[in-house]
This record gives sequence, C-alpha cells and structure tokens, in this order.
Amino acid sequence: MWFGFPLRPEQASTIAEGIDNLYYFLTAIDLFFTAVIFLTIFYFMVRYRRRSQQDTPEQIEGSLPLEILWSVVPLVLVVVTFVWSTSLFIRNARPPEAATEIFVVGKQWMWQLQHPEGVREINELHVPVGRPIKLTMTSEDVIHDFFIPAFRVKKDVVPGKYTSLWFQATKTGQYHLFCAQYCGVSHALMRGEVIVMEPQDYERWLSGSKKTNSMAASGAQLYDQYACITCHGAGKGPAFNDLYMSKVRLQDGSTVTADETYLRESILFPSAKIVEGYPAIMPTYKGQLTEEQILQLIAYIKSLGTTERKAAQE
Amino acid sequence: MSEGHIIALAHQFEDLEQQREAASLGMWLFLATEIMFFGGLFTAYTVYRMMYLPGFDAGSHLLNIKLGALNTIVLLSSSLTMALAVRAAMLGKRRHLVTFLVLTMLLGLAFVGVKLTFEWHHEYVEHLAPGLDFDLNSPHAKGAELFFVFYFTMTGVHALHMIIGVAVMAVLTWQAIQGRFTPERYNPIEMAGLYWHFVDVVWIFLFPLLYLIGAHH
Amino acid sequence: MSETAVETSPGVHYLNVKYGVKSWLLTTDHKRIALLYLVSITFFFMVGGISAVLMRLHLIEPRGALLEPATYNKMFSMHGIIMVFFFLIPSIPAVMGNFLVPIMIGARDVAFPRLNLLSWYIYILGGLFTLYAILAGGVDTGWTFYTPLSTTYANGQVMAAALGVFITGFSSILTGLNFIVTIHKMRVPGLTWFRLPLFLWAIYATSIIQVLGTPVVAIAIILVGLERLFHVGVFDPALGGDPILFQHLFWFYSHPAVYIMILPSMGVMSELVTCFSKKRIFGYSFVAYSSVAIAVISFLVWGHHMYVSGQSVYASLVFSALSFAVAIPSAIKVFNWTATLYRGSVSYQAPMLYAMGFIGLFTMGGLTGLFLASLATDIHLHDTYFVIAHFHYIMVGGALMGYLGGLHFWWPKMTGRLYPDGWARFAALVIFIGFNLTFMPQFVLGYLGMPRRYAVYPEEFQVLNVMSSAGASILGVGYLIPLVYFIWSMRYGPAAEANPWGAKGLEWQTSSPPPTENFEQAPTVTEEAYAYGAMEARVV
Amino acid sequence: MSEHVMPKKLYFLVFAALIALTLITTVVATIDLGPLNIVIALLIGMSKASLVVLFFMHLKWSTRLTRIVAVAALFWLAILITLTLSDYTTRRWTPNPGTWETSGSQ
Repeated sequence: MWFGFPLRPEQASTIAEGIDNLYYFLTAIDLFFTAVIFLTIFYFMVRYRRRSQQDTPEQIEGSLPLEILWSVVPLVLVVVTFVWSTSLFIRNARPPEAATEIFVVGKQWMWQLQHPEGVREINELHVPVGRPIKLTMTSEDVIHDFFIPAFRVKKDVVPGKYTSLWFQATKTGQYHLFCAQYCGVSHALMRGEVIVMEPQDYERWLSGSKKTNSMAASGAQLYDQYACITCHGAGKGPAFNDLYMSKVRLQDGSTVTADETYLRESILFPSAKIVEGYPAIMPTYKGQLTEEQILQLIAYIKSLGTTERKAAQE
Repeated sequence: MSEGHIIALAHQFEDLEQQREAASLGMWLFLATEIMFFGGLFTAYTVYRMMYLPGFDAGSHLLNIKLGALNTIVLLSSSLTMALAVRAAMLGKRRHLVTFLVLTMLLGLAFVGVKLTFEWHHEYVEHLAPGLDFDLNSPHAKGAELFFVFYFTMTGVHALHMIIGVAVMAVLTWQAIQGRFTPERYNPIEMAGLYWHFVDVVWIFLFPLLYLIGAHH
Repeated sequence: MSETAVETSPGVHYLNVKYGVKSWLLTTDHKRIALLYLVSITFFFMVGGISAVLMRLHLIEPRGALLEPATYNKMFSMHGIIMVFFFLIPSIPAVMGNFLVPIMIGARDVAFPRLNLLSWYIYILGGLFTLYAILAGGVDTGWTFYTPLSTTYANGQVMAAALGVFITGFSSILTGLNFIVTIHKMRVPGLTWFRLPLFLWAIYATSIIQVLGTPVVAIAIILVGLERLFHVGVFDPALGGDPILFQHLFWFYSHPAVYIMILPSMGVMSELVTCFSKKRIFGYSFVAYSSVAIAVISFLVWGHHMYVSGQSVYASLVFSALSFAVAIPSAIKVFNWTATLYRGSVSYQAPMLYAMGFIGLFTMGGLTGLFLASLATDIHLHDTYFVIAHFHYIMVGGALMGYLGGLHFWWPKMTGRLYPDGWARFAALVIFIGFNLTFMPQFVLGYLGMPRRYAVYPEEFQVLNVMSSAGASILGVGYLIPLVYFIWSMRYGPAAEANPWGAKGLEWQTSSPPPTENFEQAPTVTEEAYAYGAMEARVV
Repeated sequence: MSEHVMPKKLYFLVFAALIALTLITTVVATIDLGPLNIVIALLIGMSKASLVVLFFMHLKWSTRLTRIVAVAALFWLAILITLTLSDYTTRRWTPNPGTWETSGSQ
C-alpha cells in the first residue's frame, strides 16, 4: 500500500509472500541502479558542463578494473536472483500429496470447472481455504491462460494437452480469475471469480449445489455407454485397474507413463501408441467425446487405482 | 587498368578484386539466410518425427526410393556440370561455358519434371496430399499425414528454389552467348554456381530424411 | 585513385543534383534511399501511433469508452504489427544506417546499391499488404500470430497481414546483408575494425541478427499460411500439430528482433555521448564487443516467452539462466556511457537530452527485464501490463529515444538545415515526461494483475489506466512537436555547416548535405574514433 | 575466393565419390539397423554435403571470412535445433505436469 493505494494484489495463497519478497528485492535493485545512473549522469552534466567551446577535456581511455567491477557486480546480482528465483520456482512447482483435483476446460470465451464430487461451475470456482487444490486443464479450441493474481499462479491452457497448476488459499474472500492469453474477440470477458470459503461453508455449498454425478461416476457411465468393457474388460484391450501412472510397454519396445496426456491420446488417437501384446483394433473417439467427457473418463480410470502412491512409497 | 575493367566495375568499388570479394561475401551471407530458412523446416520436421516416429516411417515407406535416388543422381550431375561451367568461365572458354550451363539447366528441369509427373502427381492420385485429398488406411495415418505435409512443403520449397535457379541460368546463358563474361568478369556465373550447389546440398539432406527413413520396413 | 574524384561544383549535393519523382524512386544513392525510408517509416509510425492513441482513449473507462472489443483487438494487433515490423525494425538501420554506413567508412555507396533500392520496394510492398489487411477488415490475432488462433479460429485478413510481415522480412534481410558486406569490404584505407565508430559495430551486430533470424520467422509464417489455406495440421492440435512449436519458431526470431531495435540505438548513444562531452568513449573495446555479445546471446533466450506455455520446465530453467546473461553486456554499455561523461565538456543540446533520457529509461527497462527472466516472478507477470511497460521502456524509452536522438544529431547532415534547438529540447522534455507518465503506472497495473490485450477491465484498475492515458496524450503531443519543426526546417531552417556539433567521424568531414559521391576526395583514416583530444588542431 | 582453376579430374573424382555415397546410402537404408539407420543416413549426407561445399563451392580455397560465415550459419542452425529440442526431449520427464519433482526422482 502506498498512500492507501495498492501496489500489489492481495496475498491469498501460500506462495504469494515468497514471490512478493523476490519482487521487492528486484524492485529495490531496479530503483537503486536507476537512481545511481540518473544521479551520476545528472551530477556529471552539472559538474562537467561545457563552459566554453574551447574546452579540451582530458581524454581517458578506459579502465580495466572498472570494467571488471561493473561486469562482476551485475553478474553476482543475476546469479543471486537466478538461484533465489529458481529455488522458489521449484518449491512452488510441487503440489502437496493430497491435493484435491479440479478439472478445467477453457473454451472461447468461458471457463468450465468441475469438482471431483461432480459439481460444475462456469466462470466461478469455489474452493476451501487451507487445502491444496490442483487444477488439471485443457482447452476446446485456442490457447487460454488461467491466471489468479491473488494466488500468483498462471498457466496456459493448451488444446490437445493437459497442463496443471496448484494453489492453497490462505484467506477467504473473492478473487479475480483472468484469461491471460489472448484468445479472440471476447478475451477480456473471459473472466471469473475464485471464491475461497471456510471448509464448513464449502461443504455446505457443495451439498447445496445442484450435483451431477462425480467426475469418476460420469466417467463410469461413459464407460458403459460406449461399451468400453467389450474390449477393455475382456482382455482384448489393456485393463484399467492400476493403470494410471503405471509404466506401459509399447509394441515398439519403448515405455511410457500412463499419465493424463497418454490416456487422452489413447482415447482420441488409439493407434499412436499400441500397448505390447494387444492388437491395434480400437477406433478413434475423436469428435465423439468432448474434452470434459474425456476428463471424466480419465477420472474414472484414476479411480480404479493408481500406482502413483505406490511409487511414492517405494 | 584497361578499358574493359572499368566498364565492369560498379562505381562504388575501388577495384575488381573488391567488387568480387563483396559479391562472394554477399552470396555466402545469402546462403546463410537460406540455411536458417530451411533450418526452420528441418527443426519442425525433427520435432514431429520424434512425436510420430511410426507415422513418419510409414509415410516415408510410401515414397518411391528409386525415383528419389535417381533424382539425387540427376541433381548431383547438374552440380558437376555447374562446377565445370564456372571453370569454363574462369578459363574464358565461351563454348564450354554455354554448353555446361545448358546441361545444368536441362538436368535441373529433368529433376523438377520427375518430381512433378512421377512423384507429386502419383502421390496426389494415391490420396496422399494432405489438405487436398488425404486418405490413408493405416494405424499411423495421423503421423503419416504430417509426414506428407513436410514432404510437400520441403520438396515444394526446394523445387521453387530450383526453378528460380533455372531462370537465373537462362539469363546467364543468354549473356554468355553474347560474350558478356571474361576471365576477369565471371562473377555472376560463380554466384549462380554457389546458389545451385547450395540447392543441391539441401536435397542431399532431404533425400535421407524423406525417402530413406522408412525404406527398411 | 583518380577515378574516384568526381567533378562537383560547389553547392551541388545529393539533394539537388537531380529533381523529379523519378530521380527519387529510381535512385540507387544510399542517402536518397535513407530519406525514402525516413518518409515511409514516419508514415507507419503515425498509423501505429494513431492506433495507440485510440487504445489509450478507449481504456479510460473500465467498460471501454470508444470501441467494440473486436475493434479494440484489431487496434492492438495493428499497433503491434506496424510498430514492430514497419517502424522499429527498419527505423535506425534503414534510415540512419543507410545514410551513414557508407559515409562513416568513407565509401561512395553501400556494396549493393540496387539491392538497397529493392529492399525499400520490398518494404513498401509488405507495407501495402499490411495496410490492405487493415483496411479490408483488420486482423485480430495480435502481432504474435499465435496458433491455433491465427490458423483456425481468427477471422479477418490474417493471410494478408502475415504475407505483409513475410515480405517485409526480406527487406530486413537484404538490408542487413548489404551492411555486413559494406562494413567488411568497403572501409577506406586505415579504417581498421577498432577505429570504427561504435555505431557501426552496433549496426553490424544488428545485421547479423537480421540475416540469421528473419528467415526462421519467414518459414513459420509460411507454415501458418499452409495450415490456414489447406487445413493441414502443422500447429493445430486438433489435426495432430503442436501449437507450442510455433511459439519456438516465432520467438527464435522475435526475441532477437528486440535487439534489432535496441542495438542500433545503443550505437547512436555511443556517438552522442562522445560528441556532446568531447570525450573519447570510455572502454571502446568493451562497448564494441558487448554489441556482438548481445547479438549472439539474444538467440539463446527466446524460451523466456514460454515459461507458462507448457514448455518443459527443464528447458525453462536453461532459458532462464541464459536470459540473465544478457544483463551483463547491457550493464557494461550503460556504465561505460556514464563514465564517458566523467570530466568531459558536457553540453545540453537536444540530441544529448535524448541520449540522457535513453540511458535512464533503458536502465529502467533493462532491469525490469530481470523480473521476466526470473521464473518465479515471471509466472505472475507473464502477459500482464508489466510486460507491456517493460518492453515499451526498451522499445520506446530506448529504441525510439535513440532514433530521435540520432535524427536530431544527423538532421543537419541529412538535410543541410538546422532546426530550432530550443523547441527540440522542449520536445525532448515533453516526451520524457509523457513517456514515464504513460508507462510507469503500467508496471503497477501489471503487478496488480491486469492482463494485457484486455478491451475491458475490472474497475479497480481505472485510476492507473487513466493516469497512463493522460501520459499518452502528453507523449502524443511530444511526438508532434519534432514533426512540425523538422518539416519547418526543411524549408526555412538556417543552413547547416559541415560540422555543426564539432563532432569527430568521417560523416562530419564532408559538406552538409554531402555530395552524391559522399566525399570530394576519398578520405583516409589515421586515428581512432572519437579522437577528441586533438580538437584544436582542426578548428571547424 | 579462389583464383586457381581446379583440374577437371578433381571435379570428376568428387562427382564419383558423391554417386558412390548415394548408392551406398540407398542400399544401406533398406537394411533394418534400428536407430542406426538414420545415423548412417545423416552421416553419409553430411559427407556428401561437405564434398559439395568444399570442392564444388570452393570453400576449401576460400578466405577465412567466407568460412566463418559458413560455420556461423551452421552454428545458428544448431542453436535453433538444440534449444527447441531441449523443450521436446525433456517434456516427457514430467509425465504429470506439476509434480515434476516427484516423478523426476523415480
């Protein structure tokens, strides 16, 4: 705050303070050197102003010690900044183990969000305070970008792949949600609110909201509706139990981890990666499933067990 | 300096040596630009080949490796005749110069002709032209389609360079017939030579990347 | 060298040697081509400027005061495309570079004069395509043409605008190529590399970027065009492509392109600071090598535009470390310019005021770059007004200030006329104030979280937006003042002598304006650049 | 820039080598050597390109400056390819975006 005027957005997430500290440090460096340069120039301009056209200043060739000094000082500063910034980034990049996963689909020009319990929202995201939330995001059309200034988080939402970000709110309240990647005519209207609530309020809100099936249950329905079981339950295709995050051996001998991107690709482009020991008979579901439905199927597969925890325990 | 030198010398230069060095440096810089131009395509190609390895192999397998090899030899021969044309220009042998230039053009046209009639046309008929008519019954159709996007873009841009080269050479041949080149002034021939060899070098990389990667299936 | 001495009667120079439209449109004289560029980039600057003014007016109100969102989007796209490709990139190289490179090395012309003229025509052709795109419905992809928005979803004249950028790229390549050859091959006897004016080192470094970077964006644009026309999936994920690859190819050029804009300005600074303090430059070789270092490093940092794009975090780490490296050669330059003033004889004529403004604003702009090279803070700042403020400090506070400083410095040489120095100093002050008022609030706006390219915005951002718009109106007036007195001076300005500033450098040893062949007699060079110590020896 | 005129024999020798390499690479390509196929094909391609550049384009007899230009272009191309691939080759190291540290430590 500066004369009652905000200079930074509210610090409403666990990472906000750390980022602000780095920001203040950089601002201090910036102001310090700008002041040094401006004042020096100003001083020189006055002190050594031209007094007559016949002035003949003494010529100075340069100074190696000075050159070294003003190469090394910036070097040290940027190394410090790099180390600080990068370690902060690495620490922030890692979501806590028990993060609640919320799914986000961006499309021109709205945000569709779905809670694991099945509650859907548009351009509004309700979350409980003090709990880590992980967003898994994709886009139906162009690149969007999910940005919550108060949480200091931002990530592009890219068609054709999953990106993710996580946060843990520290303060109840209402915060802006922006699309930060230009996405067409109504880009500036692709905004929303993040509403951070006390956990019990959040539970009340969840139970009071019109609920559809949970993500996984909707996925299970799709699994039935598209009769996936004919193959994937009968040995003609790979089974889904404990599939998520496991290592899958492919026909060509390579191995992939069965993450969201792999699962999505296998639904839309089944022939891209053929699992070893199975024929390439699966048809594509491209055009039949929306991004949201794909996410539901993935949630269903995840609910059938995951090797992620096992791996972490090992 | 004799009269003839001064006529060949542009006003901004001090002497012919300077003029020739400037032209040569300019040409090499232009080729550096061309390397980066094709380089962008090669980069994109590499990225997608990594993503769609089986698709690229499948796509490559559909190309006619014999025609590719034949065209490689045709183009290499044209490089030889071009090198000999430059040599003839250096020695002031006008008849040889004209002959080799014409040969180079003919070989260049043969290359483009083979490409157009036996390859592109064939691939179009076989429904292998992405964006116009692509229909491939293969589990790797998506990767193969991307392969063909790059195949047509790369060979298309390359062929465009060849056509420009042939056009330039047609002008040079005309000038050579008129006796505009002497052992003191054969710069344009040499520059055209550098360009032509460069186009050859690009093909030397296109041939394995497009035709050979899928040949062993 | 008898054939070099051209018969020139006194009073005949490159401007009055021939008259008529044809003598200009078919000229191969580098000085006349420079003026052709000057006129055309001024035109494009005004087009880009008008769109900026409309945008700032629109943003006075949170809901937008003036335009439909779709129109606003076209405005900022047009502002970006025009200012980047048709003003900033050609500005100093094509105007001052063309005018000065041959003269500074004592040559009669660039190495390839006809190619030089062709570059201008290519530039104009590209410009016409872009103007057509604007008039025939506009483009709303932003100057970045991100896929799949540009290939699949955007309506409007994307193809025409992309083609315009593509074509203009060749003009840039050919200009760069011409300068490299000219600087290598056409220096007069005695002018060794380490006697070159630092402006030429900067232009040389710039030319390297133009020659090696531009073709990559050209091929990226071709691929966008193919995808748009034939619906093949090079970048569109729905068709199997990867939209992030476009960003790699685009920024491989477009990040170094920032240095195409700022490096020549840095070169101008070295000329101005030395001349107006009567001092040789402090640490010549450090300033010279830092230009080349910046050109090389500029190609290694493009990934910092893609930290939040879904690029691999490992790549981001590498790009972050490399991005920080640019700070060092930039800092070396700033410190050396400042040190040059030490114990000099500093005068405050208009070009010097622009130079001082440049150094301060560039320092500010450069240092705010650290926020964006740093991974942790960039995540918050990416695509907000902070980025807008940062690059305007570099491109307007830096590149444009340098351009104006250089124009004021060499105007007497180019036209043979003086302009009113008082007005020029006043304009420099107005521009400096207006600029800071426009862009300083945007740093705060950005940190508060206002995303860029927003036609409407939440109400709490209004105060800062209004401040910014107010500054922009001052800035706009600031730009009009030089336009008026420059035009005035062409007709009514007092005649300039050969060396009105008492400057060193070969361009000041010929008459103002120079004869067509640049020098009555080919000069030779026996001393280093900026030999201000021997001032008395030659009274001007 | 070379002032020398090369003997015709040299050109024919280079040409013969080029043709031989073309035939070799074509034949080798039809044998399945796994990932070695592309390596061999590119190595042969580079040798052919070097022959053309050195002899037909006279780079072997050119000035240092010309060589610097040629090398610089290749160096810049290497920057483009290497740094672009630094993204694509390491993306899979983070199968589940966001948890890249845990997955990286497996």
